[in-house]
Amino acid sequence: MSSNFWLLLVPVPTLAAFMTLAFGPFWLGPSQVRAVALAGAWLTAALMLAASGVCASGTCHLLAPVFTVKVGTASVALALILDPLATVVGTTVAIVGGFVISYSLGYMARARLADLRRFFAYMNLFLGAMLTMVMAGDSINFFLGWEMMGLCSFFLIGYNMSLPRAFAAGRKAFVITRFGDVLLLAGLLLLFYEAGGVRIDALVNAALVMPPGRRSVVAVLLLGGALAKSAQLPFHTWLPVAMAGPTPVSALLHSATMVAAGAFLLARFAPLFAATPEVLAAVAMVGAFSSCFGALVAVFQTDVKRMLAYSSISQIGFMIISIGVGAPQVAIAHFVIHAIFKSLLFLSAGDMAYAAGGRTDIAALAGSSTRRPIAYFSFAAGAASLAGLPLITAGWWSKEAILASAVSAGPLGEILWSLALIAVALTATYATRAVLVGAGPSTLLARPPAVPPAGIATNAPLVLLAAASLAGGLLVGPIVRFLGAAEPDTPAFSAIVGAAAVLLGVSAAFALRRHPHLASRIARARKVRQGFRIDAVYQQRFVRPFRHLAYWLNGVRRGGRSSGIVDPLGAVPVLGIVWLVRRMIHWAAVDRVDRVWMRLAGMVPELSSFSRRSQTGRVRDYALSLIFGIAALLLLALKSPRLPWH
Amino acid sequence: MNIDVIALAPFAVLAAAAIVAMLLAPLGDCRPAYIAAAFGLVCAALPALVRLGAGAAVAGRATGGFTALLADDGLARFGIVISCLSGLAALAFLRPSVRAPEGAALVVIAALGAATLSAAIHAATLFLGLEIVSVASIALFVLPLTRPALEAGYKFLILGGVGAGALLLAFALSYAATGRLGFAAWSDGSLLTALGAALLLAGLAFKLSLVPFHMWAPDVYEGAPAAAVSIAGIASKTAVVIVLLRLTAVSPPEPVWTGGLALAGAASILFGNLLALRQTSLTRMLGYSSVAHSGCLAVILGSGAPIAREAALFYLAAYAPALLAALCAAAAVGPDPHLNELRALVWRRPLIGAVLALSLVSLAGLPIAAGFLTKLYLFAALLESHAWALLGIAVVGSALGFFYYFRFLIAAFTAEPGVEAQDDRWTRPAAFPFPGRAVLLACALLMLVIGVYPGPLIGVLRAAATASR
Amino acid sequence: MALTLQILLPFFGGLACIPAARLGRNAERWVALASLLIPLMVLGLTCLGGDPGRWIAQYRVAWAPSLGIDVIFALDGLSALLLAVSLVLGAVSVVISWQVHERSGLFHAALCWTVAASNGVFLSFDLLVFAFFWEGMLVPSFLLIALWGHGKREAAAIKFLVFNAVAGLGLLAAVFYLGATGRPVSFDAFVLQGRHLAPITQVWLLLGFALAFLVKLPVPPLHAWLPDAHTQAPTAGSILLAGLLLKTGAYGLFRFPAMLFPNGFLALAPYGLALGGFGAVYGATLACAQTDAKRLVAYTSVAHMSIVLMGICGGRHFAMTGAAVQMIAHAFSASALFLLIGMVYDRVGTRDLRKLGGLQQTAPRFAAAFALFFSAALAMPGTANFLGESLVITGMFQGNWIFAAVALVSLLIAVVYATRLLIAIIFGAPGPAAVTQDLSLGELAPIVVLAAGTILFGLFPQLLILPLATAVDAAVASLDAVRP
Amino acid sequence: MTDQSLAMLLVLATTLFAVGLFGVLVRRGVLLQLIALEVLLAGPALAFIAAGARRGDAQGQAMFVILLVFAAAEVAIGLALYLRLRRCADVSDSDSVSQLRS
Repeated sequence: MSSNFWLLLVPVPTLAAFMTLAFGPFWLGPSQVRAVALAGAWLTAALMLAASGVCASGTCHLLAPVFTVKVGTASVALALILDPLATVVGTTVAIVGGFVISYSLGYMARARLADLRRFFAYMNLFLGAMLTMVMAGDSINFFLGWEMMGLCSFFLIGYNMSLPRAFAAGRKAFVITRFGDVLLLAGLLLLFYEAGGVRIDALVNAALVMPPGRRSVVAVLLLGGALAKSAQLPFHTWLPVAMAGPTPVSALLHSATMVAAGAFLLARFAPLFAATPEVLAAVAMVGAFSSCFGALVAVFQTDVKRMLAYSSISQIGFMIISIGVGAPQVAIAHFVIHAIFKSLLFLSAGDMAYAAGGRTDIAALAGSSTRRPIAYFSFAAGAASLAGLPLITAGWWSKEAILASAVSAGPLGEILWSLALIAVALTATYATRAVLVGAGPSTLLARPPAVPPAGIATNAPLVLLAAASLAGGLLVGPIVRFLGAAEPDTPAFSAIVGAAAVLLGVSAAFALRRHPHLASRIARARKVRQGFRIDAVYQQRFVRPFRHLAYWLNGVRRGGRSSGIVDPLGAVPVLGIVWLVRRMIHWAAVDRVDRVWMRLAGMVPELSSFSRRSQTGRVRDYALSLIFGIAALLLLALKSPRLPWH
Repeated sequence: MNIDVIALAPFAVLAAAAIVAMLLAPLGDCRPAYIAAAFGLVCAALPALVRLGAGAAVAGRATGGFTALLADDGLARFGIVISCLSGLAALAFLRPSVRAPEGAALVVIAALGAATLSAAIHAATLFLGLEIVSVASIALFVLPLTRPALEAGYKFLILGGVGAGALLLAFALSYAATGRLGFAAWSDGSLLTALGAALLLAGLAFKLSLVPFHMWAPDVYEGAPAAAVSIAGIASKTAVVIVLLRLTAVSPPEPVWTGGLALAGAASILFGNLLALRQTSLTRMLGYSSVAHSGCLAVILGSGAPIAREAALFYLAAYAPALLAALCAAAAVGPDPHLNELRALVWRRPLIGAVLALSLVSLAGLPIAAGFLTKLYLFAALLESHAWALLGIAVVGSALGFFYYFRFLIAAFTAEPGVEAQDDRWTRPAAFPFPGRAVLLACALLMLVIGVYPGPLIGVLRAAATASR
Repeated sequence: MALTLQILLPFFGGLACIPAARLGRNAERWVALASLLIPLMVLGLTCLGGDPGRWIAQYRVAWAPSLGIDVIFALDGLSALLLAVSLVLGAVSVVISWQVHERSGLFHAALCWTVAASNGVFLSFDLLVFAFFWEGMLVPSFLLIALWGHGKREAAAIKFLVFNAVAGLGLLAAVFYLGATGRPVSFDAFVLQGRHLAPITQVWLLLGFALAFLVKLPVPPLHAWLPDAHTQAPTAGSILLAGLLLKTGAYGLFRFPAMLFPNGFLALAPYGLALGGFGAVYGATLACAQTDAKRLVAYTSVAHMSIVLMGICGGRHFAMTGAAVQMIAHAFSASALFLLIGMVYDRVGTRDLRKLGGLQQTAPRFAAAFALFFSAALAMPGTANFLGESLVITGMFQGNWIFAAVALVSLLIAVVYATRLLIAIIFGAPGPAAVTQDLSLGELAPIVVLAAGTILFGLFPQLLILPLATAVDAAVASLDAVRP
Repeated sequence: MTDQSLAMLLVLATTLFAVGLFGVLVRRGVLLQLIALEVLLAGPALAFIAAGARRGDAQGQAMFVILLVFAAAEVAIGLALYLRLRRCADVSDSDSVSQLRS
């Protein structure tokens, strides 16, 4: 493998933009801020495209070492690599990121300058981090990008400073994903310890020669990280609330980058998982359940963004399935397609909601076809691709590939396949439903405030993405082949059944439209809509107890009553010392001495009244103590006890 | 012969100075008396100092007793130097509190007594020295003729009489038993000697203010003028410790001697620190702390470790300037300064406050002051003799010590709102004469030098300790 | 000579501050700065021209030969880094307390003396001299807390002093027993290294040492003095406390037990690991419940230093390297946080998380700095803290996996308190006590210095790992020599 | 003089000492305490004389003389103190001379 240092430049522009916006000179105007952000994103995209061009042309395994350190026996060699996987994912990320950022130029038009800076700074950092992770040739860089994304997601979701719900959601996202990160870190460090290096290929090779038990431990740890990051069951709870962030953020986080990172991780370490079939089966099942769950809950959503969130859960679930059945290439193909149409959906939905006076509930979409035709029709295209209308949409091709890879995967495959089919049908239902609502007449009671027509910065990404999400189907085959796998030959019956499922779902959507009482019943099913209230369970089981523990340790009982002791463990020595000193003072205190004296003074009655306290100030009492001293010494002289220290 | 003359010189000079000062006292102006006294003290200190250094230079040359009564060895020279210097210091800040012109003469007499005591190798000289010190210091205590001073003197007189009686009875018993009055008399282990040893220890422990013979110390420290206390507390304590060293060298009957010392010392460490814990009067606190420090000395002596002699001497050398500085500062602030009067002393009167703070740090036993090394020596002796119980007590004692020393330290630094109003000292600090300031500076310098570069001093003391075995 | 300068110059510089304060025109501040920065330059030159072997530089002179005490200074990578950190932090705390005016002479004297004493600790290899500097640190820092602190400062100062001084007695006793019982009497660590002690003796002596070090570290349950001291101390005091004093404990634990008592070390290491793991979780958990920002950060230091303890007790390459790295990293991040919170306090007069808020809108630079150093506190990759903690955890894999899990748990809890404090301070609408005035460029300078330390060492770990290698190798080697 | 008589005399001396001690303890009057002190000191004096006589040694008598001198000095200063106490604080009761305490 040749070493190409220019590879290191790829994430640089975004990071540079971040530095400029976060710490740079403080007199940037709004237009400069926009320019810097845009330049950062698109420069990176251009570099990425160039890199992938090089990669696609020749042997695709470029490596750019950063530096090497020796720790004891191990050598930490940091490097960026560009292999087919990195090429495909990186290109997607860069382009989608570019689109999203150009879109948000329009979206953020009226933000304060400081907020603008913050927003674009974190967006750029986010892109840079994702690219670093994608191109990471070593676990350090990988984890660097991974964690940075988590941090940025915290700040971006909580972007709206006046909205406590928003930064509560950001915190939730950060904490839950951090839980996965910790597992991932454990796995990576364990591999590092085993391999004595950090290069990912070395890690994978080391994993292959590990004792199986330890190998599956590592696999489980990595899996935990992936699931938490890509919001699969049981870690999915952070994703729906994360919609409190601005639309472009959602478009970036939940289409191409953040949630997809988990899938990328699994694909990256595919050989390791391939070596642990039992974990792989677990992966597949988790994916299947997540996809069904997400699709089902999405049907019940009344808010378009939450609906899209749950659909992300289910779509990532599809990728996980195909990774679980040992076809990561197909998963990546679906990743690309999903990135395209999901970002499209978010962006167009955001535009429509903006036109509808900022309301994001599905009902408010009604009439968008007249208010915002471009947004509406690109939304429709995206939805079609999401639903996977046969032949004409990109979604169909990638989904078919996944179904095919599932069905040809032995006995477990059958189950996965059928679960996936259910998910497909449900997906078609909710996608179509949203589109149909949008087509209908406006139901807004008050006409929304007249908003400026969307500018080119908004529309161009929509149109381009829409085109891609329709025509992108042609990419699926090449991508899979480029990733070095034979295109799975789709069995006819699976294709037909898949198409049937889609059509079934679509017709179900139409049925819902025709029978409003069904729709209203759906609207009433709050339990399902809230994802079966799983996060409430988490709140009950984990968050509350921990908070109680912490506050109890800090001396606050339940209900805010204060228990005496703060920081009990720290108090132990203090209290001990205080108690000891008090005892000693008490023991030395005059009254105790007095009691002893009374007893001795019993021998000489008239002395008894003299001895009150040790320092009475009376000479005669002093003389008495003198005498006791002399007597003690004389006794010591007469009988000779052995003293402890001689 | 001429050796003897040089050796006797300090005593002669001191006696002469005392007489001269006494004669000059009746003059209306008391400056001449002070000058004569100071001159005498310096003249007495110099030869001893020189020969102490010389003794260090030719270490190991045992220069034993040059008469049947007095020894001329490192210990004696050390004792003479300390007592003369402390006398000098006492002179320096005696004046404001003691108006009477006899003060100078009394200080010199006390120094003479301490010097005699530290050179004594015979019952007669021991007794003489001891009593000269105590009688002179009683007189010094009562000189202000205030009620507290008189009370302090009275207590010291009565109790001192009892102590002296015990001492004498001890000598009488051992004399009856052995027919000898030299210190060697204690080496035989008969019952009479043992009882005598007990009484002797009692008498000396009284002067050293060990529990349970300590009762007089806090009252005297509080009631008597600081200068008088300083000479009684430093010179006589040094001399008594030296006597104990000599006696320990001839190994009096066990276990009453080392055992009694260790027991009394341990008790003193505990009680002294505990009783000092809540005091608000600086001088009284110093009284209790002196009880505690005597306890440390006694424990060192009682541990019977090889390093004990050197440790005891160093302890004295490092403890003297700290106590002296603290007392001097107390005298400068007022007759009996309490916690509130010390508030923000460092900012009101920087020199006094700073030196007081340094001396408190030293008494607490923290670097860079000399006290750190004394703590080290204490642990060294106890560790060498594997006296774990005593070590534990010492640790507890110094832990308690931090509390009250630093209580005063903080007070010296921090101002309490409202104190300015009621306390007129804030506005116009009472002038503190130059000699007193000189003493403060000298003590601070000594503490720092000993604390940072103790090598030479340790060399001298080790020579003194070993040469006079 | 260059080494003695590291101690003498700050000491006498501090002494000179007191009269300089009378000159006015901030003379004492410049004196203090000079007496801290000149040694830094000298240190740099020494390291550049140093001998590449085990020791960069050594210095030895008889101090009290009759006691067998020599002054022995030796400088290796670890000491050099810690010296640099302490000097830099000292300079930073001089700069940031430019507005301290009451008794500024003594204030700067105390600052310089604290630095001087801790430099002595980092350099000394004669155990008695080490103990001398160890105890010597207490008084100036005691003054810093007791005189310029807030609230119940006197109680906090006394608590700090008594805890550490009493623990110091343990060190003193152990040192003296170690040095004085052997023949010839010597306190030279290099000589004592060669002495063969019975394992049980080693355990007892090590306990004596560990008492002092663990209290200073501090690790629960010996940490009670830290939150109070930090909360009441002035900003500069907190910085020195977190940046220097805690590090002296870690340094001592890192340097001497493995060097002098390898058997005892191996015998006690499991308990140390357990203690550290417990402390890491305990401190982090308590940090989650604090309402006083400074207290919160103080508890996080408890957690992080406990992780350092785990690393040291790990006793192998990864763990010990991680511990050393974590020391340096924590020195930067923790003191930076104390600095920022101190600035907030100076502006609005409260540290109550329930009152603060909205920093992001009123003072974006402030918010950015907070975000940066909190990502450091929760060991984001790219910061030196991540390097340290991940190396420690790897070392735990080398030993017992349970402890790795524990360390990871504390890492997880870190995110809870970090987000809590971030949300409370920079998110939300401006609270009742809103910071209106953003960081001035002058205030930014020290922050930039600290940030540079955090980021630089985080991105280029070799800057830390290579210098530390010699010390780590020596420690590990002396442990491996006796490891069965 | 025989050993028995020396023993007797020593016992007598010790008794004197004890009596004096007891007097110091139980007598409230300052003056009487001083007198008791004299009695107390008489004990050792007798012991010295007796021991010196038994051994035919002059040291005992020398000690006796020194002791007398000391006793005289003690009494002198004690009486002066007593007068002063009477004058400034009108007390002859030792227990009431207890302002300095605890």
